[in-house]
Amino acid sequence: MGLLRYTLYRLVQAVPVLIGITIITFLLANSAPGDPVRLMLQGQEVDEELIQTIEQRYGLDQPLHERYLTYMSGLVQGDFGHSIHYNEPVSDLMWSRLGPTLLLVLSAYAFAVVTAIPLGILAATKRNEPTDHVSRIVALLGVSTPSFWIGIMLILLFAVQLGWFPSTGLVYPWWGPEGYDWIDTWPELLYQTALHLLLPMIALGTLQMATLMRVERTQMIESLQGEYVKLARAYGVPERTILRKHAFQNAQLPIITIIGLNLSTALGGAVLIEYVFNINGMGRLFIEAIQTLDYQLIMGITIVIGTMFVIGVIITDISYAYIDPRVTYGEEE
Amino acid sequence: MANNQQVWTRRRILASGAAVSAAAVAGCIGGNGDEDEEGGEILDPEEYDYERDEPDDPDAVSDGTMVYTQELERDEDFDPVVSNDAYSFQIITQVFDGLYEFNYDYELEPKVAVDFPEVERDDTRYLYEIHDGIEFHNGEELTAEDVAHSFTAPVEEETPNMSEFDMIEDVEVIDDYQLQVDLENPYGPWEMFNHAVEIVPEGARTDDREEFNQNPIGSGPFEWSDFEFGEFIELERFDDYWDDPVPHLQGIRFEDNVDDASRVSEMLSHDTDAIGDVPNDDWDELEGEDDISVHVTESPSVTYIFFNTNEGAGTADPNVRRGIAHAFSMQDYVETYLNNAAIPLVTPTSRITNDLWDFPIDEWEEDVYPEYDPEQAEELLDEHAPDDWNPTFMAPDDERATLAERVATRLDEIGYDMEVQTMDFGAMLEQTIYSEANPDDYELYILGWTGGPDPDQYLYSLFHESMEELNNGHHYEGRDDFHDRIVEARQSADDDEREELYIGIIEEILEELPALPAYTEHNSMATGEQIRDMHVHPQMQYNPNLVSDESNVWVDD
Amino acid sequence: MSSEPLLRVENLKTQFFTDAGTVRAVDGISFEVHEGEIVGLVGESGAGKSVASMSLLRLVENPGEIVAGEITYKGETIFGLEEGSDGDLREREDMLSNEAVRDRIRGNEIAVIFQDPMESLNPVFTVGGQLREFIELNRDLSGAEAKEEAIEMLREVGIPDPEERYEEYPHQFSGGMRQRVLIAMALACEPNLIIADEPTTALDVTVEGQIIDLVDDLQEKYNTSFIWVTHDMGVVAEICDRVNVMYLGEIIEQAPVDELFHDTKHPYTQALLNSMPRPDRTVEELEPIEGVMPEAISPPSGCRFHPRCPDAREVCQRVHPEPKEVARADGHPHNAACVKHDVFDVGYDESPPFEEEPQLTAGTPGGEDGE
Amino acid sequence: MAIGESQMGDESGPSEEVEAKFGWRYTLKKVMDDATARWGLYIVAVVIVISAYTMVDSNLSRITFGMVSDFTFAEALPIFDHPERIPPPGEGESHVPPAFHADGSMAHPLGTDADGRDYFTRIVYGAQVSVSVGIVSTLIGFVGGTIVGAVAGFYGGKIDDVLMRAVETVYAIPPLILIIVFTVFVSGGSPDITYAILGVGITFIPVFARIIRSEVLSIREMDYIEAARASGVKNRNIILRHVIPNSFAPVLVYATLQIGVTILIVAGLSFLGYGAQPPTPDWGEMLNVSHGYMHANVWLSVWPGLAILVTIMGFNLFGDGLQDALDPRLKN
Repeated sequence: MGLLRYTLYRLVQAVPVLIGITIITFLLANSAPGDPVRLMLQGQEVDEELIQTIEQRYGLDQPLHERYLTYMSGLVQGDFGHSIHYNEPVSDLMWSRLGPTLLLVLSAYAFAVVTAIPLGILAATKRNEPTDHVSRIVALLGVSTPSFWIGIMLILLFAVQLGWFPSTGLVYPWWGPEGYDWIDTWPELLYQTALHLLLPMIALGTLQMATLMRVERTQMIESLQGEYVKLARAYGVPERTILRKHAFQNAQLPIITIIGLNLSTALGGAVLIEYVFNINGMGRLFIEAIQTLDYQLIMGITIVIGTMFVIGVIITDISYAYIDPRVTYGEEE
Repeated sequence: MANNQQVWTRRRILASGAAVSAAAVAGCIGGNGDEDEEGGEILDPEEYDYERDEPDDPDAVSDGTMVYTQELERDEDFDPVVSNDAYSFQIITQVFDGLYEFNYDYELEPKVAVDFPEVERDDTRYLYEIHDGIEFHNGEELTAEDVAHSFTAPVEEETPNMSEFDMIEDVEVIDDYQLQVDLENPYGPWEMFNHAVEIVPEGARTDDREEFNQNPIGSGPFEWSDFEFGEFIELERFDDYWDDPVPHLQGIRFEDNVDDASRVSEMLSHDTDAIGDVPNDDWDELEGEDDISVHVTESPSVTYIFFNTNEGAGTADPNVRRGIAHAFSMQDYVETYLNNAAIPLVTPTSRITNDLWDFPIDEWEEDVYPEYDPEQAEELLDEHAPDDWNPTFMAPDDERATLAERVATRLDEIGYDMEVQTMDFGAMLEQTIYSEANPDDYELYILGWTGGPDPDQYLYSLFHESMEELNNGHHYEGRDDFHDRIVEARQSADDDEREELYIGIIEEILEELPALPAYTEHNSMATGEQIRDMHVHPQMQYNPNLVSDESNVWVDD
Repeated sequence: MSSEPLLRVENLKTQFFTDAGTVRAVDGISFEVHEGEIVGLVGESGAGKSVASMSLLRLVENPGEIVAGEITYKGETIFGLEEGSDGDLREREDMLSNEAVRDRIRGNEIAVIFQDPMESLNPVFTVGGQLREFIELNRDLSGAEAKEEAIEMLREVGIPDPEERYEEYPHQFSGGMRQRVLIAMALACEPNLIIADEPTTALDVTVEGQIIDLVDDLQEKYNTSFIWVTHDMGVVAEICDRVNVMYLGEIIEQAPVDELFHDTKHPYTQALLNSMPRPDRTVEELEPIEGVMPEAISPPSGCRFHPRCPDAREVCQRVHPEPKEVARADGHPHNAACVKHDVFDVGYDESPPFEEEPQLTAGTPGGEDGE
Repeated sequence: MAIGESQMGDESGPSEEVEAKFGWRYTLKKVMDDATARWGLYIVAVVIVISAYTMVDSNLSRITFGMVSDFTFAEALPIFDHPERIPPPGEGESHVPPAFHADGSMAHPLGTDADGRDYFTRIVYGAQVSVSVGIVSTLIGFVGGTIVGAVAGFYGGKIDDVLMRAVETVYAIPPLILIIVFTVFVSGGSPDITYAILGVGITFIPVFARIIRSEVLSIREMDYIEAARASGVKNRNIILRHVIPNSFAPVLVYATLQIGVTILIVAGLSFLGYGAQPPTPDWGEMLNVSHGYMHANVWLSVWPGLAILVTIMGFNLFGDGLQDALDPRLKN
């Protein structure tokens, strides 16, 4: 029940931020010299009335604040406006691109968590032993290497040279085997999905993995020095139980927070990775939108991605609260 | 389409390195053309020829399918009346038949038409007869009505394609298999280009144009199977195809990958069976793979450096233009940058066009075309260029920008400070050809153009005053009757007369240099070894050219 | 007093091997704990009390290590070395394995109460859960029984409506309450010996009082032995039967509590006593101990206390005294490690007063020297 | 009762001692003591020296086509070509492989690019862009963040709420995306490194603001601030004289680490073509260009990547070391 109230509390808290996102995006999109439509239509010799019809359609003849209100009133009804370049509703365009990005980002996270936490714990327990040093070096390299460069190198090595993995694109499980005339069964489909996902997943996940690993290590070390661990030892609790239960849970708290906050790096990285691996996700849609200065589309994507981040953070906060009883009793900050 | 002009631009003005093309001789690398592929050496498609590669047992290969990766995204418009980007058209040409179709020599041959038209009324009336018993994929028969509709719809509906048919005065259906097309006045390019219309079923199309655009019905060798917007298109062999040969290929899937490197990765890792447009620098790599073959052909795509000839611009003086032209080496640029993808060009018309019209190219190359000669450049500029002159050179942010940088570097070496502004393609068009050509804005810009077999397709569009601020921004006034001669040439159907006029016009252009012809790009494609009898077609929209009298692609497992 | 002590520690040495050098945290201490008595282990922080008590459970964290001595509990060897044929030391056969110590000794034989009740409980588990876990672990009870026991124990240590509190989290408990929980934890495992490591230091005085009373009662009720580690002579006076005073890793005086208070034999103990208010004596002013305890990494030569000792003489700096029996009080020896006692006979009286850098001798309280 | 305790010396040092330890010499010494941190320091030093050198150099010769012919150290040193100058026809060969390669030559240790420019030179000059971008934009974020954070933290209440909401908002949009949108629109469709720097800087204000704020919140309560308040010192002065200086150390650490992040992001930005523009020798931009040759000449993609990797690693190592030195608590 405390948890429920906390959840609501966080949701309410998020509202101003979400509104803020729309404001920032809107202001940026309209900060361009000349109005966005003319900016985007540059390169096409279009007669005045066409421009004017478009301008009216997007209410560009009205003052800024009124335009914002118009935009918002559309937004609350799920209307993100209309892409001038694709001549499609922005929401439709984004909807079809949401899946791949989510698939990519989530799997990258899965990869990061699954590798980082054991390695971090290992490093913490084997502190200052070779294993520790190795894992620290890995982590260091991880946080220092541009994800897109990792991607390029992975493609060159594993796709082009060795030919083990496909170099581009994804296979979407939600299309089902019937979506691909070269795939017959579900297992095959999932196998293909995994195969296509692996390289981009690693490229995007490495940074996350490295960051988490560093934190996990320090947290475990701190946690293992905690009094409650001493106590558990003094009462004859086996080391394994101590690791898995007493030390572990506490160490995870900061990890959860970090996972939430790093979502922004991950979503940003998705843009690069989708570009390098030619994945039809939000990221590439964003690049295309930017290239064509399709401002309604750009606003839509930015807002959606911002929202994804906020939601992600809320989710992590809640699971934090779930693990750490202290939070729900108004001790956050 | 939200804005025609953009698509239109995309069709003709080269938005990227990818060329819409045609050629006199198509070829497959790995044929018995002599190959010396040392870097620097410029590849010449004419050195390659190919022979057919037919399966021993056609039935055995009748279930082959392939994936083809296009080099640019489609606009996903598949109604030939409306559609106007080469990459949607690559699907359209599989699904529809044309009244006439280009062969590998880029000459039109009858397809739906039984033969070439009878011409009457001083070259303004064309009589067409079409085959009977041609069926659309929906079972309806293809009649003269449909052909008429295909001719008139673009103008009636003011689609982006109207400019190709707006010289039509009237179309009259004589009976199911005959029709008559009247032009307002004689139109030179008509028989060479414009009457190669793709034929749509009037009934099915007019029922629901939106639906037809996303789920087209033609009479072509392949029919619509599956389509995911922005993702892929799957076509299947139309087994009741009326014409011979029927495709070996059972089905084909079109995807796209705009990123050169990643597209090549796909090919190298065989994630796809074929890719369009082999990037210049990956040529050797792909050709080196023994399970990949590379195909190339010339194209009617020409890239120029245009000069702002408006009064007040430093480049208003032809001597200055010539000086700049002498300052750098086009040859060197093509060698280091496009040795596999393009070939230097001395005329404003493409090589193919030149061959079809046998223009005196060698002469021009010898006498008029300015070659690399720093001394002369310095001389000319010192004499004619304004004092403390720093011209602006605008280029789109692709490989063409590096040409601009080279020009600037060379000029810099002889003491002229030129600023290169590279920008987004659209932004550049905005600031050059769609601008008033204010001398303060720019002196030079680079742009490519895709013409056709007829010189008019270059000279009228790029040099006639009516096309100022539409296709060109050089604002060249020309000697006495320059512009009249261009119109005169297009409105004549007498080839000798036209050729003479064009030679004059081209020579003036080469002497006055409102534009410096740079190079013509090739059409290329790479395929896995299992894909057989594939030959890249001169007409970009025909690629991959899956079935014709001259080739019939099959898969060899 | 029963002849065979519950716990015997002989010449225990625990050292920390740091890159700065070897820290002799515990340097050869010996003491005993008998059935049902509360033994105090007193000294300033850094004297090695806690390390000593952790050593008893073999819970010294590296770089620390027990390097010598013998710990016998109920005849079982918790720690013991012997000289191997090759001359270097190795663990004795009869020494309990790590598992044995973990499973048989820790918790169910010897339990611990730590100094900081705030930190000692795991914030992410319910108080009850933690209690139950330890009970289950150390007494073969089913989960349900363990829970009952836990609740019972909470009531025992005076936590109101334990059923509800059982489900609550540490942060919902006050410091005193948490300490009670820890005590409950210790008792619930029904050990014979409880090591209370400064259990009241973190609490404020009133609570401290309550806790001490609580322990007193429970100790009588369960007749559990205690090792009470503290720096606070006051607490010692209140509950300990016998006291061991530690200084810099060594026990410098051990005696029954009254004996110690009334007939103090070591200047350091004296100093400790002087530094605290005492109901039984009225002092004109409290006398803080001079100087700071040296680092155990480089202990002074001779008597380790001599640099701070008001009675220091030349000899103190040369001779290192082991604790010797200097008196007897009702069957218990009163040991002290100070050469001023005749049993040592190293010529203390002849030796000239010890001179050192001024800041150490300066302000030496008067009236001490010629005692 | 605790008297005894408090009077008996306690070796855990009181906070003044720690304060006293925040001296540059001390910090530096601590950093140098730590092997890894030392390496970090070396790398950072080298990179900074190089960029300083090339910056002076390129300003002498104004690396636009301005005055390539002018004297440049680069040209004085035989190993350096001009980083942007395209060799004239005949001279200079494109796609020369690195020296260790069979067809390589010591003349071009890392080979040449498509234009036949010496890649080593371009890599070296690339340091300048990356580092100055990293430092300048971090500085912007640092200063901006300090002001916002200090004000928010010190005054609290409404101001704090508003500022922090704003901060959270900016924080919610992934930097890369926010920066691209910023650069593209503010530059009116023709992005450029200066917009990128500005964008990155502004985007990172929130990040710094947060830390400063929390620091301020803790410091605000400290006695000497109370004292200052009581003795009627103006708030602004309190912030400037007491609060900011004291919250400096942790933020400094963060800034160092942040430089790495910034370089990473700007690399991505340029890779997509919204940061440095050709022919500027910027590592990200070079990766962008070389992406087109990734099959033809993989080395063009390898070197800039490695350069970025090493540089960022340097800043990270150094930052970690600094952290350990300044904030012993975190040292394990």
